[in-house]
Amino acid sequence: MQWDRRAFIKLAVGGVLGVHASPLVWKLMDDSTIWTQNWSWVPVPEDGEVAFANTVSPQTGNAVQTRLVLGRVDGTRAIRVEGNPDHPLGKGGVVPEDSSALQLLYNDDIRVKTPLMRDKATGRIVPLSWPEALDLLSGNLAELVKKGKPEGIMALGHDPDSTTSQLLMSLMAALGSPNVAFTPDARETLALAGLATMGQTDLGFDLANADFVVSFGTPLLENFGNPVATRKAFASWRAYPKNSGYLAQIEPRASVTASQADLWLACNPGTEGALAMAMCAIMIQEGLYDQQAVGAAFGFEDEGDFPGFKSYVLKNYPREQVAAMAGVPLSKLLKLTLDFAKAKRAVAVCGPGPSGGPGRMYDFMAVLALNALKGNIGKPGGVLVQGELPLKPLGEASLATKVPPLVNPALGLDQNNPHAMAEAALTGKPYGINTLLLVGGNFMYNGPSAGTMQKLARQTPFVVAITPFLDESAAVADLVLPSTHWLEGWGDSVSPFGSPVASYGLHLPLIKAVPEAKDAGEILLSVAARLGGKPAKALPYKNVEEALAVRSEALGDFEKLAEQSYWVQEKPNYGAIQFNTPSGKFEFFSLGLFKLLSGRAGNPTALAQMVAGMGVSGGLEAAFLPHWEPPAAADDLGTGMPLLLQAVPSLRTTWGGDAITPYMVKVLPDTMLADKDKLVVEMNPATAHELHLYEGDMVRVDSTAGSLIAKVHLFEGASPGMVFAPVGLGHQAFGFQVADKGMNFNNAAKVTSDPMSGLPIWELTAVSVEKV
Amino acid sequence: MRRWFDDLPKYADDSSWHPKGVKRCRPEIFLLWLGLPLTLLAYFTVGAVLCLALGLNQTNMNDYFAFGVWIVVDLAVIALGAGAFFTSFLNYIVGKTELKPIVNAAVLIGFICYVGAILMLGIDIGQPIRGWFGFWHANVHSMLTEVMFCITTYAIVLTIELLPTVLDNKRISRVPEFGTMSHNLHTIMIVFAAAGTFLSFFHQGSLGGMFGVLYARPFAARGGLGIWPWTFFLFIWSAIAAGPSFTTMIVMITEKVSGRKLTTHNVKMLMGKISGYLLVSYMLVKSADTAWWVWVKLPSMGLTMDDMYHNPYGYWLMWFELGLFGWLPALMLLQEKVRESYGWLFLAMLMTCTGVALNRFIFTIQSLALPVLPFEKFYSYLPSWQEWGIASLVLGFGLLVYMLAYRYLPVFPQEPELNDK
Amino acid sequence: MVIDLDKCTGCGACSVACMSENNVGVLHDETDKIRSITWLRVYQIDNGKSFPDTEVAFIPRPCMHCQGGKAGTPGQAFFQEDPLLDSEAHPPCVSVCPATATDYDEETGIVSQIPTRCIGCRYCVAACPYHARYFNWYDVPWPKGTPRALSPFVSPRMRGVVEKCTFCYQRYQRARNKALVDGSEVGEMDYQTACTEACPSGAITFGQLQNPEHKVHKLISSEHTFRLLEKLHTDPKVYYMSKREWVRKMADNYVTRHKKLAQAAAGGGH
Amino acid sequence: MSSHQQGKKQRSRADWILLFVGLVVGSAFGFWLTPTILYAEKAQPLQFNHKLHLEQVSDGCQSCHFLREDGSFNGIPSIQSCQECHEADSPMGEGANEAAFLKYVEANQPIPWLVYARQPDCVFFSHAAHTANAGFECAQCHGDHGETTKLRPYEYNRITGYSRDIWGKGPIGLSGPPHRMKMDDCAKCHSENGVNRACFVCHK
Repeated sequence: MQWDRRAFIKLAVGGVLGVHASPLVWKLMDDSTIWTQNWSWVPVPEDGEVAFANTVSPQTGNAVQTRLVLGRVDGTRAIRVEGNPDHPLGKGGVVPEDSSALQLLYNDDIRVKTPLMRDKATGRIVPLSWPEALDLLSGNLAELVKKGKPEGIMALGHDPDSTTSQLLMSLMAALGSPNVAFTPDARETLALAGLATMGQTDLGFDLANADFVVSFGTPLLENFGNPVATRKAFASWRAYPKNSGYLAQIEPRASVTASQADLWLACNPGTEGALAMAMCAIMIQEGLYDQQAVGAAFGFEDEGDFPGFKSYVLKNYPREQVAAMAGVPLSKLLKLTLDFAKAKRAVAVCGPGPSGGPGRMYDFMAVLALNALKGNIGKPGGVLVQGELPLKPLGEASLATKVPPLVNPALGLDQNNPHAMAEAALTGKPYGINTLLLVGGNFMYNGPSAGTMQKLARQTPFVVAITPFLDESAAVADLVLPSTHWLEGWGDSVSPFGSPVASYGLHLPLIKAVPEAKDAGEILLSVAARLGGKPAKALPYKNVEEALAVRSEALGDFEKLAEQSYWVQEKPNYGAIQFNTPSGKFEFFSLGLFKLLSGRAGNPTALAQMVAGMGVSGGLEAAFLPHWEPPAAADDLGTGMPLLLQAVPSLRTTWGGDAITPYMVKVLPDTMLADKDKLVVEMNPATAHELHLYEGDMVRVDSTAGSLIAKVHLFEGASPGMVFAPVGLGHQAFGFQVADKGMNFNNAAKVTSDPMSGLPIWELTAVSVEKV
Repeated sequence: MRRWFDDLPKYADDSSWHPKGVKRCRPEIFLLWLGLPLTLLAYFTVGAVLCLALGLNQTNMNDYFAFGVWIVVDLAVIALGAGAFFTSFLNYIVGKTELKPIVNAAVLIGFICYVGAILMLGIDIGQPIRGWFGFWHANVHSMLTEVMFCITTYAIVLTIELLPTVLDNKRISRVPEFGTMSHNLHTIMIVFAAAGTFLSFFHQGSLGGMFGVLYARPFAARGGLGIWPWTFFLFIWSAIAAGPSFTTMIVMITEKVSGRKLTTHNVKMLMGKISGYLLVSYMLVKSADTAWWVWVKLPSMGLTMDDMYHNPYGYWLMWFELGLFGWLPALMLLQEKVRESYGWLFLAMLMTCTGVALNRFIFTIQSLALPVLPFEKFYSYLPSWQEWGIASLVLGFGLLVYMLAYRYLPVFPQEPELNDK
Repeated sequence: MVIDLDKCTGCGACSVACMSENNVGVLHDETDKIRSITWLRVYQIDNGKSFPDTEVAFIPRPCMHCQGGKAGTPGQAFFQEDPLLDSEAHPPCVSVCPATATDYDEETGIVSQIPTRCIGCRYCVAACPYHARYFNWYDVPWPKGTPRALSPFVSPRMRGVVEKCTFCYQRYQRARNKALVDGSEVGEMDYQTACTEACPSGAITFGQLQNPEHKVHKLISSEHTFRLLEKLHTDPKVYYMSKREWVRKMADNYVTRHKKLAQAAAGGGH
Repeated sequence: MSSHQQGKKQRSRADWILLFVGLVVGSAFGFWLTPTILYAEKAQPLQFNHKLHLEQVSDGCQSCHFLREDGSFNGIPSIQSCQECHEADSPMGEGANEAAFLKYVEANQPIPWLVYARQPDCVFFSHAAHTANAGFECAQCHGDHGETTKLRPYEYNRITGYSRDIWGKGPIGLSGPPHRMKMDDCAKCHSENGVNRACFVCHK
């Protein structure tokens, strides 16, 4: 044997073969494969016992349950938010916003974890302890009160009916500032219209029992009231083999509602109210109205000095003229009206516009008048008055909320229009603002004019944001206080818009993602306690739980209520309605409104001036009657702004409040967001052709309020002469999954005040569209 | 004083490794030539590292174009590499010994194509480390399983078939064991030729079957005529038609680049004739299949031909595949005159190969591009630079192996005699 | 599963509920729809008519869990006339998988997908005409803290593998566990998918198609019921209902179909 | 035959022996190295006497490891359930283990037990189906774990992080339960007993 190269090679080859004959190589191969099945960067969720806990989402008013996993090591985690199958309205259904809430809740990168302060000198953000933060805030408030300038405090909140907002109102009242406003909501408009015509604020539509529904521009099947309950009602009409309910939708776009409707009456933008009036006119002319119900009403026939609804409608809303003006075929309008009049349980529905704005009060009054002509008030499948929600008022707040005030700017700054309030503060007339308290609602994004709000924040010396998230409002704040997410803390919400029955929902701490966060209400209570004196007396509760227990006393045992988390009026109120109007009847002519305004004005001349100042175009004759006001945006048309911008609502986006979630972004169709996160706007091909625009072109949509950069999508279902843009996109916060996706509709929306109600509206905005 | 590099020319002198009786270029020129494949391989390496480390998001493939340029190249080179098995088959089994002068080249090219394809497939799958699941947990119903098994085993067969050529290297053959081995291998080569034919036949078919069995993808699903999936046979047929062309074409290119005659023109003409007759028969069957598909199969799925061709994947693809690069080269190759002319023969063969490669492109990309759901969007696809990098592996690897083989191995037995002067 | 398209409002609740049930991730750019993973995708279609006759509708598309053309194995099928002769189940995607990472469960009729077995060849993705199968082109970038919301009943996937709708099989497993402990059977309402539960319109009905006591059994005999791409003989287990003819027509290809209609439905086309 | 040729032949034979020697040495090396290189050991956070506990409880293994009402399985008991017997202020015995245990109780921290039988995340295993339905005894899969007086060191695979109990003790891994718990073992038993072998039965 020779030890040479060849011998060595043979030994080596043998060795290699030998190693392969052992399990080493094969096991290594197997294990490295198993390694790919267990990459350390792929999370492994911990198993555990499953439990369920009920709560009610304050964002949508829907009853949900969280599915909790009780992990031995990781503790209790919420893994799902599902519909609560026991809830009589939701029946287990859920909306995307709620079922994906955990994505925001658990995202450490976007939550406020401790109180934060912006260092005035350096602009740096520094963490504070809670006592420091509360001292800072209460010190600032106390100083303003001491200086005798409590009105320098402005507070903006979300949902005036929530306990948090009630506490906020009490605090502001105790401080002596009238400047509280809330996210504008169609509930206020319906309450005002109801008050003017029926003396009732809590109206609802009995959709589930109706067999004929005509909706005036409100996105019934996109986002209306409790979206789950509305869909359940809709689904009940779609029976087999024949539909059991008929849906007619009046609006300028082939929306989901329009498409799923049995009839889509495509009208010119903003003319829905005029069509309601024309339907009234046709019913009266054809004698198709409920003689008995109308006979029992006030203001139908002329009465003394007051013009009657009948003669006013017949004179001002002739069918041909309205049909032509609204751009709908008269035959269709006529058929719709006749079908409506003949249907057994027909109801006309008004509600928030596509942008989620509060809607137009006179349109609402016209729709209520149409229902009155149909004689469906208090009847199954008609307009109902909700049962009273037996909530105990929390101190002085009761005065502020029970009867929504008319908030027209002409009536002074004592109002509920955050936009008008911000504009007034910006001009410094009658005075400027020193401290801005943002309690939820993310006004810096939701606006309604995001630009105006941001300007206000920049101009205000001390901005405080109470928010669970590092959102757009936190970004402008000098002091950020971490509040709980609704799955983490105490709070409540009341009946959603248009619900036929009263309901109440609690939300309570089910899990804790941010240990430092406090309930927004509790922060207010702590501030009040620190301030002492009047505020401390006005807000005597230990914590929000106690305030909730006090408020909901009449609903039974609080612990039981909290476990169930909701209360719903058992049966709708059918039968005779008590009209709390001056006449004690349904008022086609609103005597209540007339009395209120003439009381303030003093004499008829001043009244006429006041009415004109409130933006009512029809003069004194029309001011107290349901009628149609042309949309303000129409005035801007033609001044280099040839198109009207309207929002596209969807449950895949949101209408303010909480932000859109990552999963919602994920399910956005490419008709809303496309091509690396670009906003998509819809235009009719004919309109686009006139502007030499093609599918996929990038454009700038300009209004006097601001602009949007977007991609054009040609959609046959879009009314010519209009641009439709999704609402709820374009956040600048909430992490990489949500931020910079499209653009914020509220940057371009021009906000005006609704005639008479004075609420902000931003349904239509005149814009120009230019290729970029 | 000797400097360290003074000896380099001596070491670099590799002439003792060159095949007997041939002349090869100087080592430094060869090194320069090597730069080309090495550059391509460097490009490949960049792409491969990116794809393996960051995932297949580095490509432009997506859920609609689940297969991309890699599969196209894979299918094309495997089809073109079919020259190996078919020439071996004709040479060893049918006994067409006239092909002997080109068999080595055919095997070499086949080897390059198959090994290149396997390497590329290793990157194409999302979990390369789990690649062996296809063997260990094989699903015997899957055409892809068949492809994986056959390609791998055939690559091994090709290696064995290539081995004698390697062992016949002037220096290697001096080792007595290798010499014996080479001799023994030569005598049993018919066994491997048979095995290779069997394996190759089936996986060429399986590759076609891969598309044919997609019965819910109307472009790919070809059936009727009593046999399903038809693509099984179409792919074999087209591969054996193009394979000889490709082999000959590469030989012709080598001749032009090296300036040396490598085989007699008769051999090339014979290869061309084989290609031509097979191509004509293939085109007949392919045309019949297309007609059946257009008039029977598609309407049964509620579709028409118009649904199948959207720009950029328009009708032009069909005319190019079936006409310009199908029937035309087929008819050209049938002409003795064409075959006699070096230039025309080359052109016809190039067109043949283009046609078959185009066919593989169409089956991969167009099958996937066509939305089946009537409300689906139509998308098109362009590979990313990383994908091209990986695809250039076949070329880089192929050039490298081919250049080394040409330089050191007796690939062309006729070369010494043809270049005697 | 039966989905009533006349009740569907395209709100995306099913899709979102599905993703939260099944630990689906969110990528940086989710507008890249051909790489975005949505087990249950809601397609929007329209009737292609011009204003004001335009109408849109929605088609939620989970995995169809095809029973397939009953073709047996492709191996056997070589010498068969067409894929419809054998009696075995043959979904388009299952037989193609080289690594047996997907199978058809004869007991439940559910087409599975095992990401840890998958080698990522994407052949099944190519085979599915419904685009119900999704490849993980990326590692999911879970933002800090969000893995806390992951369900332990579904294993999160790694990049480089295929995933798809499983009809929430984990819910069946849990229901079965409970039934085993109670000594009962898994009832119709004990096993419901996340999308079925979530749908606010109640447009989705889930149950055993062959069980005469289940609601779906009755629904599929309606004249308004149809399936997607029936002409391909994939034999899906997801049925749709609509009283609107144009919606029903949108489910399959028709030689006589007006071309423009199809193109308009594809979102304007390119 | 020339001597040159003969020498060559002998040489050749000796070389083949070398090849064989290499084969044996390489193979032995591989067998020796496999467990060493692949597995590491970790001690449990504290010791636990299963036998002792089993004597104290009334319901056997199920006293701590039971099926919940919803059919899911309560594997490792929570520290709260330990406290049903062990009280924080009155240690049971003097042992260092009890003291270590009480530290977890005081901090209300879960004990970071290392689970021998932990299957990977992609596995769905139903204890209900195997015990309540098929009537398995715990020991059929877990061996004599319940009879042990102390916890053996936890061995895990360095690459995959799996417990060695999954692969089994032997170098080739040819055993079955309770010494090994690979997929093949599950599949084998399922086929033998005619249980559904569809992927989703055991995978999630």
